[in-house]
Amino acid sequence: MSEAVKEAVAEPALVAIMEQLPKTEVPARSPLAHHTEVLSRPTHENPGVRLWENALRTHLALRGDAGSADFARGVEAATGLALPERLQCHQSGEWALSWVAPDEWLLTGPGDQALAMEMSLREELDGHYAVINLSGGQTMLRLSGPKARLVLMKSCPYDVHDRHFPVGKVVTTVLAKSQATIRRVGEEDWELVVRRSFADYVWRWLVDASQEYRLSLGHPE
Amino acid sequence: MQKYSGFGLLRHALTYHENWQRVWRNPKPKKKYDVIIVGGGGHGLATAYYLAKVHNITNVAVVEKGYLGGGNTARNTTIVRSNYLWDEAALLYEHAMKLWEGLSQELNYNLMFSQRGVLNLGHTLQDMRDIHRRVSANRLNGIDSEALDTQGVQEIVPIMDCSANRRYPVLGASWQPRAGVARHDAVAWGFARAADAMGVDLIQQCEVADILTEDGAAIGVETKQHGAIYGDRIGCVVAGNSGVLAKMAGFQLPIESHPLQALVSEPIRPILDTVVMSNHVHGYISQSDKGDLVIGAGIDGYNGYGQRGSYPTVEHTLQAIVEMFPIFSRVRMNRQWGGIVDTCPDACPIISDTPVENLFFNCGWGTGGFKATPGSGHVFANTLATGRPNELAKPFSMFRFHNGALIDEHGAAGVAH
Amino acid sequence: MFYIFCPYCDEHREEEEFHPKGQAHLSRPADPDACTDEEWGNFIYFRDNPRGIHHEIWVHAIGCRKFFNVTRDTQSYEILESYRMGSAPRITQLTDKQQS
Amino acid sequence: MTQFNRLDNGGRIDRSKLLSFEFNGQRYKGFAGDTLASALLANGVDVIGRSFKYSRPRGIVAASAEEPNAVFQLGATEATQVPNVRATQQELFDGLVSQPTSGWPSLSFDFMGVFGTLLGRMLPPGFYYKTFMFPQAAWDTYEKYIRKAAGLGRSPREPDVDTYDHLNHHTDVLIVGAGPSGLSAALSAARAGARVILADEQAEMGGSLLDSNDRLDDKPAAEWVKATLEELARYDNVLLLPRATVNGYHDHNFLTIHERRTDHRGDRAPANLSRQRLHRVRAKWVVLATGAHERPLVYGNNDLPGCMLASAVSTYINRYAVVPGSRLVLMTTNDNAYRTAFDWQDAGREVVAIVDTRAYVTGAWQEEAERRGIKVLKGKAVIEARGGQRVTGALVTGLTTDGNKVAGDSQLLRCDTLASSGGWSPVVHLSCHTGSRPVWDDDVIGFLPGKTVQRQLVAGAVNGRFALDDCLTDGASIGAEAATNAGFPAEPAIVPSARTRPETRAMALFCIPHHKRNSRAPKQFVDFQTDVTAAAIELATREGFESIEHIKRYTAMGFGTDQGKLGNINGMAVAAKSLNQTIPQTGTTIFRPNYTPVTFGAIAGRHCNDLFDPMRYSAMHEWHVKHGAKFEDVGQWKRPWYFPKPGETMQQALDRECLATRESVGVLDASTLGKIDIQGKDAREFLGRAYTNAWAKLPVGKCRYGLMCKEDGMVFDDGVTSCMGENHFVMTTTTGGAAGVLEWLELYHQTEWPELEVYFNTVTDHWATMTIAGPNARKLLAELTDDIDLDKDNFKFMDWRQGTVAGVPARVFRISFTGELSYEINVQANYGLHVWEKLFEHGAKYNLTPYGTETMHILRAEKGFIISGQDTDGSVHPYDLGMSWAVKEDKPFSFIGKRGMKREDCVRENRKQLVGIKTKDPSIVLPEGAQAVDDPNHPVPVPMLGHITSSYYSACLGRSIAMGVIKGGHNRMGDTVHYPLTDGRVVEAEICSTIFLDPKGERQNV
Repeated sequence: MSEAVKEAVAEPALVAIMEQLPKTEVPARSPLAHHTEVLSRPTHENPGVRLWENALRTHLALRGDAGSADFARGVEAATGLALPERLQCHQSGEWALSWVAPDEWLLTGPGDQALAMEMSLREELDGHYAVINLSGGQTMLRLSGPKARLVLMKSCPYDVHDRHFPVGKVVTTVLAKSQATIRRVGEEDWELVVRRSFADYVWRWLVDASQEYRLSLGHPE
Repeated sequence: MQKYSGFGLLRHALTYHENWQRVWRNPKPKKKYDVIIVGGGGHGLATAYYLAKVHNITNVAVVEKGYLGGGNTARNTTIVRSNYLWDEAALLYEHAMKLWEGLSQELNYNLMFSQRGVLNLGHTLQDMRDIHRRVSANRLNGIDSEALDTQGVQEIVPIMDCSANRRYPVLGASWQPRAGVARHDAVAWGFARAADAMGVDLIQQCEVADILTEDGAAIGVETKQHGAIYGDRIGCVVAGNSGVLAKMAGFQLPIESHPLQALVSEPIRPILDTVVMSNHVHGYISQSDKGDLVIGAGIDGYNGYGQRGSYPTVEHTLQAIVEMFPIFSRVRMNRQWGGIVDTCPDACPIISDTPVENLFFNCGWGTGGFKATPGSGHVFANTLATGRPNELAKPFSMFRFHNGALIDEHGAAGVAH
Repeated sequence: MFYIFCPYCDEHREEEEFHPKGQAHLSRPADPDACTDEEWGNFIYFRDNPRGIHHEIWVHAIGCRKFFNVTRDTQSYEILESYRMGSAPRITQLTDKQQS
Repeated sequence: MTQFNRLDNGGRIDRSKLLSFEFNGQRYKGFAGDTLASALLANGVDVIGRSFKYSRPRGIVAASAEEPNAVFQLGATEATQVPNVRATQQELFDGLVSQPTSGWPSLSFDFMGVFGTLLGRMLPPGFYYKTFMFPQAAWDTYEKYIRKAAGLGRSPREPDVDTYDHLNHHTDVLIVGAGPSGLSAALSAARAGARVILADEQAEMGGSLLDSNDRLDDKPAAEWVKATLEELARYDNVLLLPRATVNGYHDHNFLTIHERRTDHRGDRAPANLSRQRLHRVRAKWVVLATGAHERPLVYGNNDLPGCMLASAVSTYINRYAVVPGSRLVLMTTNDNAYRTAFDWQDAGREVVAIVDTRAYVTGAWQEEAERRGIKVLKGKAVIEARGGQRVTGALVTGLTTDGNKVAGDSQLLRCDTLASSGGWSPVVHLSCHTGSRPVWDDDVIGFLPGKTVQRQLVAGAVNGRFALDDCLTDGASIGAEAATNAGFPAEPAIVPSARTRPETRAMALFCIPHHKRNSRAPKQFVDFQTDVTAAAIELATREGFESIEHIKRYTAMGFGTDQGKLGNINGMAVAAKSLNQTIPQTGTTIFRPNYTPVTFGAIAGRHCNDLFDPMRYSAMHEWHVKHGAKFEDVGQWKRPWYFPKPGETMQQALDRECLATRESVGVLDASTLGKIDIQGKDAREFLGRAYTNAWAKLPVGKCRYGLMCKEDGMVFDDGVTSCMGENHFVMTTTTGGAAGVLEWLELYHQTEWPELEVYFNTVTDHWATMTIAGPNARKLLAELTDDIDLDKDNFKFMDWRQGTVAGVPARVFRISFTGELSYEINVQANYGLHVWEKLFEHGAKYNLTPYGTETMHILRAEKGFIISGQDTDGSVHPYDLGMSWAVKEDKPFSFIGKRGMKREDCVRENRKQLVGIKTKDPSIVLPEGAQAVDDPNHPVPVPMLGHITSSYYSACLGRSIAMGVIKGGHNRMGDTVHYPLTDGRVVEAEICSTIFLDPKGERQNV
């Protein structure tokens, strides 16, 4: 832990900040472990759809005033990412910063970096802003393949056509009877951030919707 | 009034049905009436009927902007029940229930009132608490009502999936055997025919453009087709337009008008002989004598006068029906439509005097108006005849929304009417 | 099903993402304790409920979570504008074209 | 059986694929490309059903969606039964099994038929309103018999074996109908690069072009269709949807398309393929190219098998190579129908005569008839059909020129097929769905789409442009207009020319007069499926049902599964005539979704069975399942209700869980409670406005319970909120209330107090929360943490601390919902299961017992803690609950609910107030919901005092306990009240304090 972190965690400040990861070897369990653990190898040679969980990532909600130059500067200083415009996502390396609302962004990155990132944000920002650690409350699904878009069309009322949902766009919308923050990371590659308690339902829904497209479960390699 | 009977039918058959009389006249409006009823729906016509029958006030006009019974009377899912939670509502609806029983004979018009029973399902522990609460209140109010467990429900509706592996298993239900359905159009026509026979003027295609007042008191209505019509007392019974009429008279109501959708399947052979309602999975269903499955659900959340709602409401309703009755999955939906329901914050109606003297409103029945038709007309006729609400009507004053004496029936009302 | 323009996402979205929240431009009395029962009742219960132009609040519940205003014809269901909280509607009556 | 009506060549069927199918128990043969209807006609099957009221024999009338009679039961197995399938729309597949939906015991002999003819005259419209009334009780009995006659097909008795799904689309241009107009519209729009969806209800696209022998640029029209479809298929911006009916047009250009993906392939869908799909389409612009339906003419016995629509006859000949008879009489009011006689003759069968209702008509069509040697009888009409099970003759009589009366004497023409055409009705259904009223057009002799606020264009026949050339050019330009409007500048596609014969003006005639008045003439059917006759409509008007809506409802006209596609206009014409007014004066015709019926399953989609509604799980859910938990549905959450051991009853399990907790230590999975992270310098101020109690001085490190009310002063949620930092709080809400509370906080923040600097975010799912409660809770926790000082004076009740539990960073809240020494451990959810399991590793020696929601309810009830939503119902304020301690009246800001709870009715005496209830007999547990009365012997209605909100058997106290509301209860301590139960027992009970255990609260302060 950096000195700053030690302090912050030590004396009660304006906000409570905490290292939420165990120092010792404690097994973490993702919300979809019960599905992903039992996965067989990819079930098809050239699947139309691949689905896997990108588990145990850092998820930080970032709140602040998009109009404030200081805020934008601070965020960029801390994350190396410019504050994205509405419905856009900026990515560099492991970190991605997605627009969620006029005063809210979702910052995702390596699972072990949550506190460090929160601290550097808090070091860079002041005034009215907030950082909320959601790493345990959300998980990330990846949906890819030539038929992935059709699976999304079965699941979401939002227009996912190339002309309307180009790579780099991010949208929070209805997914079946739950919701997801959906980001197009590549032509045939989508990222879905869903709430933990709904993850099992969303997973079962997507698996069902993919049946007719030769679904392959698990990370492609 | 020409008497209807099987023999009459036979007699007319011999003359090729060429001599049937008109069911009601088509009168030109007089200049002045003792009472003007705005709105020729079931409630308005019932009000006119009871004014004439109970209070001997026959110098009455019913002005209807369209055709008789063309509003929610023609658009509801015809369910009749009285198992409401709060005393005030329960007594009002039970009053209506008692009038329903025998009404066909009284009106000499077969309303096809069929007391085939209504089930209100419970799917959660809290549902069951509410059901027991309502059932025990009903019984103490003299309303037939039973609480059933899963087994009991399954016995009444063998084709429903009551197994524990559903998403929201059926834990039980409240059951009112005397509840049921009636033929909605017949109710309007039956009251209209009887009221007309007693001298009430039913004036169709006559739209009210303004409420005429003289120093704070209503004296008549200005109509688009027939100009001014004067009346000593004016009763507005215009579900779906109450807010508009109130605005004419210069006041607001605690009412929002929402779309309420319903749908029917194609006619199929009889398979469901009771009414099943579920607030929790959000749908209700019965089967008409024609064989249609008559299905409805909750209102749309926005204000709307379009007699249309949003499609997802229909989807959710049919998801609920298929969840309760997986065997209906291959049955097909024939038609959907929408009504306009005037909803009050406490899901109870307004039967009330207003800030304008001699002007009375009967509105805000939300999704529950049809079942109350005779009761509503009966108490409103009394209000119009005496100028003040009777014991049954008193609690439903619009001014309860000022002093806070609401009658919160959302629990019992919810989706299911 | 409505297609609603969210003035914060700057896009049309399906009605399924929104919740209607009733009549817009009602503000909570500055001093509730000074209100009569009638005034308070009017504030919490009594509404315009017009047939025609209606200014109403919607929230982009499954989306940006922002509340905003919509001007809608409650007869034709045509949405005439969406505008942010705190701003005033541009449309307050139907044009002849919209009369239906 | 041979297909003796099948031509040796021609048609679009594949004679190399012979299919066998079953109808009414008999086996028949047909070809790939047939519909069930064309195959039956090919086999010469005349009678396919019985009419529902008069039980008359009925045959196939039409060739597509408007067919009223050929409505069958399909399905080879119980689970695959489908009621009311229109044979004209069902593609034939090998092994298809179908049954008539009416007619018993057999179609040819039907004793209902006999009954029908005898009593038919007893059944005028509305007859049931006029009888079956006496005696009062008897309706139930009558009704049973009436219901027996109800319905067409039957529902399956087994759950569906197939699945259905949805597909959401957004498109620039949706074109409805792939006939000449739709196809040319698609070309224009597609070439401009717009996203185009072209949907058509038939298996093959091409519409009327496939039904005729028209030529385009002197080539068979089918060739242009083929070329056009091939071009469209090449564009990736075009989606072609055959077998897909656009059945609903909703607001803001949202349309639903019902695609039958596998109904043509067999009885049930192949694995992994949904049987049907509902496309949910949001279109920038919609082009309706829905065409028109031919109107039959209304005449005596016009429902006899062999009476058909002229265009249908042509369709069967040209498309299916089926000639449904040998001797044709054609009655028409227009030139267009002449083609049917020509097609018939070209098929090598005899045309007896063309009966043209127009007295003076000469033109290309009449010349062609003459050239072909076909007799044309002008100014005449068929006033009645003759025959028993099938047409054997047509009675032809002269007409006055206005067509209102018969003139001259009659002749009987022998024939077995009687085709009629009264002109064409534009298919305006979809344009009506959004509330737009169609408008009558005297030139078109039909209704056209009316004014609409939708972004809708119409092309071709639906727009009253019936000539093929017009349809093609109209389609091309409308398609271009739609694409341009949608932002894709487009030129109208060049379309081929179809030099069709010019047509002379048609005659506006609907119901053919008879020598007798309609009431005495042979039945003249207007709506076949509902058995509505011209006489019935006249009777309705005679009885005063003058609005078309009244007439429809009184006679049931238009209420069949065909929604009156054939009959509505004729019916209005009959009504108009008998009311002495024009059709537009009589009213307009309104249609509602669906255009044709849609399977429930398709509308439900995949939202059924396991996917009906989300099941929300906590991080410890697997453990609960493994340990035999019974679950309770709370909102969408699956919460452990109780953990029975093998052989235990529920009560035994609850007693064990309660005692273990009170005597040693128990643990509850509290993860589902809503948690809202609140940050910002005004967070504290906001809490003060949202909660009824005080928050100004709550120090960092402390927790406080709070009540929330709506503006009406009624409690709607509650929970503990903790001060994490000067500008940072975490609020907890009820499990069910979480989403509502967050939206409610945002509502006030965004609409009322935007100046307050505060942010709200849900962290419900982020934290796994486990509550350990009981005298040994501290000992247990001490074994799992080394960095939290658990000393009772350093870590007090209502404090929270940060530290490590079982190696995992945690926030520990010393709060209690059980009245025991209690710690609520919060860790990041990914570690929840680990910590939970560690608790049990160390807890074994303390008999650590997992408990569920039911034990939680009992333990809190012993302490008199309320559960919002169970002990409250939106009609009680904090004072009713006896919780004045949770209301701070003198806060500077008038908090939400303060004014509301001061209203006249909220401060009156005798409100229902929450109290404790002790039954005199401690072994009796009152049912929740039971109503209290003072005098159980009072006659009904019995005045009630209030109901039991919570009631349990308390193992710790060895007796039952309950809470409930009682009118003026707070001043009635010690009084006796009575609870009459539904089983007849009356239970005596005493009003007492809600706190049954440890009133001083010592147990939680150890």
